[in-house]
Amino acid sequence: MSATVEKRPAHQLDSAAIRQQFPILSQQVHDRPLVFLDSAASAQKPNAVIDCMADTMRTQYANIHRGLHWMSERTTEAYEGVRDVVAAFLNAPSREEIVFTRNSTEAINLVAHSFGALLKPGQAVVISEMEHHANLVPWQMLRDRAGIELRIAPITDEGDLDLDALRDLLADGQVALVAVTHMSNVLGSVTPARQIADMAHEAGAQVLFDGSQFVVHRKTDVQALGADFYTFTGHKLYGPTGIGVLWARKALLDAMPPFMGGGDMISTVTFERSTWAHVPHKFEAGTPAIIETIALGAAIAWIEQIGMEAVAAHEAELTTYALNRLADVPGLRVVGAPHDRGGVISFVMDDVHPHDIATLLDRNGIAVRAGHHCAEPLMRRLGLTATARASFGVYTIPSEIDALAETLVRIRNFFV
Amino acid sequence: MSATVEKRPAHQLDSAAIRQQFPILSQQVHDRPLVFLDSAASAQKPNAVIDCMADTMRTQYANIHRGLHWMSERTTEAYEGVRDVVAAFLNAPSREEIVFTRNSTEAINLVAHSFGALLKPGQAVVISEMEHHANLVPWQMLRDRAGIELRIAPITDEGDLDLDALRDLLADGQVALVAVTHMSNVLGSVTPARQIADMAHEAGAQVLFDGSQFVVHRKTDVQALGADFYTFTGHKLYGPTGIGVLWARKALLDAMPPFMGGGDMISTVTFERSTWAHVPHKFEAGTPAIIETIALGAAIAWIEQIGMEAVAAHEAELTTYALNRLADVPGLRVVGAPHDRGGVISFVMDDVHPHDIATLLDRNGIAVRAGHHCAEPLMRRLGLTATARASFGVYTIPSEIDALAETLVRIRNFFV
Amino acid sequence: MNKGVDGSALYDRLIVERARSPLFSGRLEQPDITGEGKNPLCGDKTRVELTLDQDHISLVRHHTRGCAICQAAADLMAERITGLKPAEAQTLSRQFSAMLVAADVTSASDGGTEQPFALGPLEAFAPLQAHRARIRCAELPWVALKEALSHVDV
Amino acid sequence: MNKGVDGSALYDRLIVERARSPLFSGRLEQPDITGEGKNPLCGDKTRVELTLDQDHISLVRHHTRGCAICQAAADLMAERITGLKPAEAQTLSRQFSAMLVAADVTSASDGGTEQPFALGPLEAFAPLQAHRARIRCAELPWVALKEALSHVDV
Ligand SMILES: Cc1ncc(COP(=O)(O)O)c(C=O)c1O
Ligand SMILES: Cc1ncc(COP(=O)(O)O)c(C=O)c1O
Repeated sequence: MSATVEKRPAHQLDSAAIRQQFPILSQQVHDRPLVFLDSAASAQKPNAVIDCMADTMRTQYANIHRGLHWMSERTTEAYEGVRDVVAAFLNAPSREEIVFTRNSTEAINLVAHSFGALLKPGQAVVISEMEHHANLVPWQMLRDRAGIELRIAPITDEGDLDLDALRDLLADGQVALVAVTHMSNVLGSVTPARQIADMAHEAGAQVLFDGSQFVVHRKTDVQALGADFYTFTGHKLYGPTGIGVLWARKALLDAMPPFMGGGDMISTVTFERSTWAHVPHKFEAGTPAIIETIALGAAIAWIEQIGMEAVAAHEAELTTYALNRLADVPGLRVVGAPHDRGGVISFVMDDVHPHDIATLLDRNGIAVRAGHHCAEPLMRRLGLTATARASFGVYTIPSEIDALAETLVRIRNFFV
Repeated sequence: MSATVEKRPAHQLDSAAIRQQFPILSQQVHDRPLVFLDSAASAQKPNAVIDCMADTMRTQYANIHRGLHWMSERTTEAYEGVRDVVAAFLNAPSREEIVFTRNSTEAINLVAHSFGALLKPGQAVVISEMEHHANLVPWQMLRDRAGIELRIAPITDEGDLDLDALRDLLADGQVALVAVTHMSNVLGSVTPARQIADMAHEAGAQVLFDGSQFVVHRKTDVQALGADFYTFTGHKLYGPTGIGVLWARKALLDAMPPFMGGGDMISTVTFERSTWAHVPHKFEAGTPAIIETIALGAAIAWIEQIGMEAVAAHEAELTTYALNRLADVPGLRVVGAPHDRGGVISFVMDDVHPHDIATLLDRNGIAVRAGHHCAEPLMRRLGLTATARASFGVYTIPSEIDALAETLVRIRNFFV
Repeated sequence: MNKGVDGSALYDRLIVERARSPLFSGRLEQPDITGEGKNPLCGDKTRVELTLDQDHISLVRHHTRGCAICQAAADLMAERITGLKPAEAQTLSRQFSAMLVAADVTSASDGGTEQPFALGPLEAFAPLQAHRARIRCAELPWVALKEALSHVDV
Repeated sequence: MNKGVDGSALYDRLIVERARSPLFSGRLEQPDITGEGKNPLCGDKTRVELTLDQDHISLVRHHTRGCAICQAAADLMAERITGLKPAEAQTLSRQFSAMLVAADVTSASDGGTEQPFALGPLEAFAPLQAHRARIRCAELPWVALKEALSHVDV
């Protein structure tokens, strides 16, 4: 195996140092060292994040915004400071455009509810064939509630968004929003966001990118992308659970009615009528995920210290390496061959069900995901019911990919 | 001061041992030892909770429900195990009736959205004059969206719910839901939940109790209360932020449409139509606050090990002690005199604005809250714009109340 | 890394063989009762067809699309229930589930006094106790059986 | 616990006195311009009334319901801006805000070259730097002033 490791090209990350910052990576599973290839579902957490949460609770915590005392003021500063961190991370024009949500799913539901409230029956929303349920079900619910039309942009057999077909869907000028993934969690396809945005804008539509997968792997610049809405989720970005982000242009946020009602999102309240706080507070009802938001800031600071360019390079190399290694596994077929792929590879194997693959890998300490990956319509499009999926993080190393490939060969032998 | 401490009646809690489990309590603020009397806004976290979160991230973390590998299965078990813990904590008939939300605010919004969707124009929802905005604004939004009527049950001058007036509001049989606090976050009033539930049920209405404050202080039994919906929020219960609970009778949850759409809440998805998972999953879209839910379990286990009876006794004594001590502060007036009060005391002081009180207490290390406490309509009812509020937790000790009372006397002298 | 794949503890040879070459797969010309099981989470599906001879299950066939566990579970179930009375098959079903969650057999039954059956080859699935997420794969055929038996008075 | 309340660092004697006995509170018979400030978070309110003599602020009165900081800020603002040109008052306002957040005075200005004014007694509010949540109390009268001045060409 070490011979294999030598073959890989050099990259800038100090993997050994990075891995040491993830205590969970030294755990054993079924008496084997953990090989965690399920980061696309949720990433593991570095000490920087774990310690940030613990330190916050140990030394500087109170409810925020309405408190006049020291602990509350300091906690408010830490919480609000993360808006600046996130704004810089996305290159958003303004911190006021950053809305904290529970996860990407809530961010998209917020848009479906509040931007959706501005749509009129007959207007349309376009999504793609390769959306995660999080960017599909909310629009279905809006369709059924508000009488808008839901249009589905097809993908090519390679797993890329079919831009010609998208252009056709936009032609009648009825589309109010194009909501598509920035990177598929099944195929790894990175979508040509700028082109999509330009097409959408030409047709008078806004554009939302589900960045849940993308932000983890590459530098995101919402202005360069021409995005109107952008969402991501903290737990895939080495941050805690319970925290996600919606970015939207201020003019849109200003125009949208609130999603949930409660404390902190109001300006004044009487029984007759309430008025709303300014954005982003209008969209953050109740006590937010204070500790998790602060720790999301720590996660972003941590990854930016490594540098998104280095992360992208590392994962690109790993992905190429993995595609090569998997090509040698008899009977294995990688699903999709997109133009531009992030660190996610789905595959199937002749005669071996993805569930059996996942379970047998697990017996050998290797964690991958198997199933429909919350993308049932995509599975149907691919003529599959499930795939196995390996996905890579900043801590993934080539020897783990070797372990995956070698174990897959043995699994096939076991069944065939 | 020690003389004062001797006077207090004995109680069962070992305060010294409990305080040692809260690292933040040994912090200094403005060079004074922190006296934290703002637990009603959010409680501090014991080591049991801090360590649980850190340990989860260090040793046993992955995304849940859809994973077939060891880390995912173990994390799913830990997460789902908390449903049993919460069900036992509330004495709920079934674990399937426990829905995890971000906080109490989201829990109430969920009910306003999903139970609200079952209401017809002309039906009414009753809330009270002393609701937190979290239990007011969502119903206003429902009113404005769905044409239901919002009725306000008055309180007495003492700060108790006016049950006669409530009965009148229920008389025409149009009320579908009575949604009231189980304990006021401003006045400390504990409402006669069982009586309210009986009155509501007689009139054909369901009843929701906002237990955000109550569950922290006393044993909660949703069956004994006759509740139909019950909500609380983790961060006030010594747990993390980002996690709250909705309990509802299964028949209600079954009948209600989902709130948000996305992963985990579906059974099958096609572009044409999706079907929903069983409760409670129908109401939990996307990756939940996994780490926070697990830590909420730790918080509940921790408080139950102390015992809610001991907690209640401790806080009852402290509250009595505090009311006596504050009675000696010249110019100070405690707001409200409810029949049954939990560990929350709001007060005003002649000639000194609550904000100045809070800031000056803070300069002396003492954290209290000042403002409208997210209960503007209640402030208006009381003829005030703001109060100062001291609130007690399981770690509060009489010497902290002495410090509060003594400093208040000096603050008054400073201004008068 | 060791050389063999460590699946033997979980995937008994019997399971692998029955998944590869099932003995009871197919369809009956004239089934008396049928049932279906579906796992929307993974798309697995099984259809069970039975004939009843007086009060005994006389013939069983299954049509299963799924993982090895599910395939083998369907096939071994078909084998094991052939010849049983419907009520006996249901008891067995409960005992099989109880084994999978490593629960006491009697605690999973209704009355706590039902007669235990030998699980026999079905015990091959016992290692699933350590793989909770896969238990539903093994149970799917039994869900289908339950539906089928709901059409007869037990 | 020490015996005196440790507020002196924050609540300058001047602030306490002006809050208790303001010199510029009240209303003008015929104000030229007026402005209001409201803080919905705490219910504090202030109304500022001014007369202009040629291009100078000649008379100022305020009507304030709020905390000591807000009361004193209104009174000391009224005192300090009397006699200034509207543009000068606006510069002063920016410098006051800059002081509260402990920022460089010029960095808070538009052009970076405006002439610094002596804040004088207004410096009593400098300790608010350590109490961010209270800064808006001191700024509320200046918000009202800004509204008033928006009615004149500067
Ligand atoms: C009575 C009451 N209800 C609801 C809430 C809202 O809780 P959260 O902000 O955690 O949603 C609070 C606390 O702020 C409260 O005291
Ligand atoms: C592309 C994509 N969108 C949305 C989501 C939903 O993220 P979350 O579950 O954190 O809301 C995921 C992850 O599951 C994803 O991969």
